Amino acid sequence: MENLYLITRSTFERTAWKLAARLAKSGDTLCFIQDAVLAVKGPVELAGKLSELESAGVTVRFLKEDLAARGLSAPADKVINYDGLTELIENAKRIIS
Amino acid sequence: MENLYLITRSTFERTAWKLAARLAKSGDTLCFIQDAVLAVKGPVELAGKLSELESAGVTVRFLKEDLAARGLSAPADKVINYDGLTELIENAKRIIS
Amino acid sequence: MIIGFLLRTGPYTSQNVDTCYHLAKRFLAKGHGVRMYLYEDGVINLHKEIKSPQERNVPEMMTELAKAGAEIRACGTCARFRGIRKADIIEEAKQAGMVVFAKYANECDRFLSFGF
Amino acid sequence: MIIGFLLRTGPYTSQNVDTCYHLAKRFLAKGHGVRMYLYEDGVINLHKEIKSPQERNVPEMMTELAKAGAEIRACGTCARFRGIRKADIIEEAKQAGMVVFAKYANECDRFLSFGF
Amino acid sequence: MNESKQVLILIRTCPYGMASAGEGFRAIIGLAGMEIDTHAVLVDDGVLVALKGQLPDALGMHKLEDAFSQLSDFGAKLYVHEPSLTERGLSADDCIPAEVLTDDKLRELISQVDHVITFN
Amino acid sequence: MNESKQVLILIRTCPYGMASAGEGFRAIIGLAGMEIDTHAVLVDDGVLVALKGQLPDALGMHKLEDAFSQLSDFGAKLYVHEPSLTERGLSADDCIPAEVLTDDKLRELISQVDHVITFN
Repeated sequence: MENLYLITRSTFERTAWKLAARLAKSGDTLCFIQDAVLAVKGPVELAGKLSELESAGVTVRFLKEDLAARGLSAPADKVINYDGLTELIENAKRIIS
Repeated sequence: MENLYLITRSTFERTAWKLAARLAKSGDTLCFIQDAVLAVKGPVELAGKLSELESAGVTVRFLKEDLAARGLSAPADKVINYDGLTELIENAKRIIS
Repeated sequence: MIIGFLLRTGPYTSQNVDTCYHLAKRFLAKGHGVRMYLYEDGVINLHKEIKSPQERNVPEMMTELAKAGAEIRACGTCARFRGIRKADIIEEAKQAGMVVFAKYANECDRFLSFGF
Repeated sequence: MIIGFLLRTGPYTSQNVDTCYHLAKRFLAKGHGVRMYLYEDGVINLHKEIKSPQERNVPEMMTELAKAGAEIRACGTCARFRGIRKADIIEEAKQAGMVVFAKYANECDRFLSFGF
Repeated sequence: MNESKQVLILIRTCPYGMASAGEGFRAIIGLAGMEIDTHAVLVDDGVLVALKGQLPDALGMHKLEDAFSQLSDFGAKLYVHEPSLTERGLSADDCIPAEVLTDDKLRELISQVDHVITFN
Repeated sequence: MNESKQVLILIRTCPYGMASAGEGFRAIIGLAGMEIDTHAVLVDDGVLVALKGQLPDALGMHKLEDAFSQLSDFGAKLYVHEPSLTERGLSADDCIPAEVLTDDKLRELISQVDHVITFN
């Protein structure tokens, strides 16, 4: 993996996710943690952008512990736990948060 | 004045201004201070919303000291200084920030 | 008129404390009462050991407000969660529980809140 | 591999310190090195006077990481701006200047930053 | 002191990432415990505080769903803002019991209280 | 220690409301002073840091425009993200001297550095 974009803040209240979505390219990963796991609920423009990015070869992941804390869920194949996030970080060339 | 909405965070990075814009009604005031003075630069949807609110009887103000600090400006009739903000607070029934 | 402030952020991190200072100073000069309840990181604004060379000194600004008549109280629980002891707080202010926050809400004619 | 962290937020205000703890613990268990530079409000996470009844204790979590091999340093300037003295910091960590932050940037294979 | 003031606490933030919702809870019960009429309104990301099924144990944090479920025991009243729920694909059925507020109802509630204190 | 790493500091926040831009400045000169190749990129609200004509005296704060103008003296390089300027109705002419980056140029710069450290 080239770049791991780690998004921590709510995708509704903050716009940090937009910079990641703008810069991410094939081979990069977008990982939503902390309040950013709200990404599973939108906003609408985010959902469209994520499908677009995935078609372009960007991987999308959500942190299990942060989803569970907030009573949220995501498709099983996109959920990783802390151990998985540790591996993402090991395998990334650089991390952008 | 009924309600004074005091908006402190960037209108680009945060969405706090949207709740104020949604709830404000004739007789209310929206005052942008701190990083929220960036409202003079947008985003686009904010500019439209502000004109709409002003037509509906909502007053819009920007804090002079916070504009100046950031090298920004607003139409003179919409700019107040700290003394003016003090008066807005005295004259408001309640303040929502 | 009595003006209340709830301040939830700390010094040298957010501009909130500066905004509160500039407003409170003007309210006091106009003869209003000022009550300030410092909550969460807000309690750090009262730390008398703060050293701020070449920068405005926030606990001195708070002291100035208190000397001009502002009543300033810091949430004791928030202070303990941040390692702040009673003796760390400027003499002109005190720790106080939520009872005082409720008292301020009751006696103030206007109430402002500053958070994240 | 050596993993670096820049942590800019304090305890009981933001989840950042918890995220750093959970990740650092796992990196250490896998045999990696961990360097943590605490900046701005991040320095408060090391305050040994923090009392947190019925809640996780953040300075104890930091102590646990340090004992497991993490090197933890706090920006001295940030500490002084928040009233934190050298003696207030857990024994397993230290104050250090930007020279150490630069050293960490140089020696780490991965670097994570957590802010507001 | 005159009759007690009425206070509306507005919680705008998602739980756990920042402590705002939890600290807002302490403020609500602090006010309500002193016989102040306290209205706790969850709006924007704050509606997540009411979402059922929270499991924050792995984060070592207390479950805010349970805390806010007990507000009526302290004499405070809980509300959720309907448009904020809808915007997040949620409905009142997903939430702990709370009065659902439209924009108009929220405006009306605001006009009845003395102070609005926000937890951003 | 091997050859020095290259570091990109990404500043995303408006000056003065939060200390992030000012503290980011201290981090940049701290790195550059230790002979680390340091690239300071202003993006999103961070582009306001470069806007000419800042007068923060009334707030009792230091002028970040002046601080960032001196970055080259410390051996660090300053960039502004063009789409972020445009989105805010600004252009490079409104700013202190800095290299203007398109999305592609920013992606390229990121691909050349070892670490990206963000001041959100």
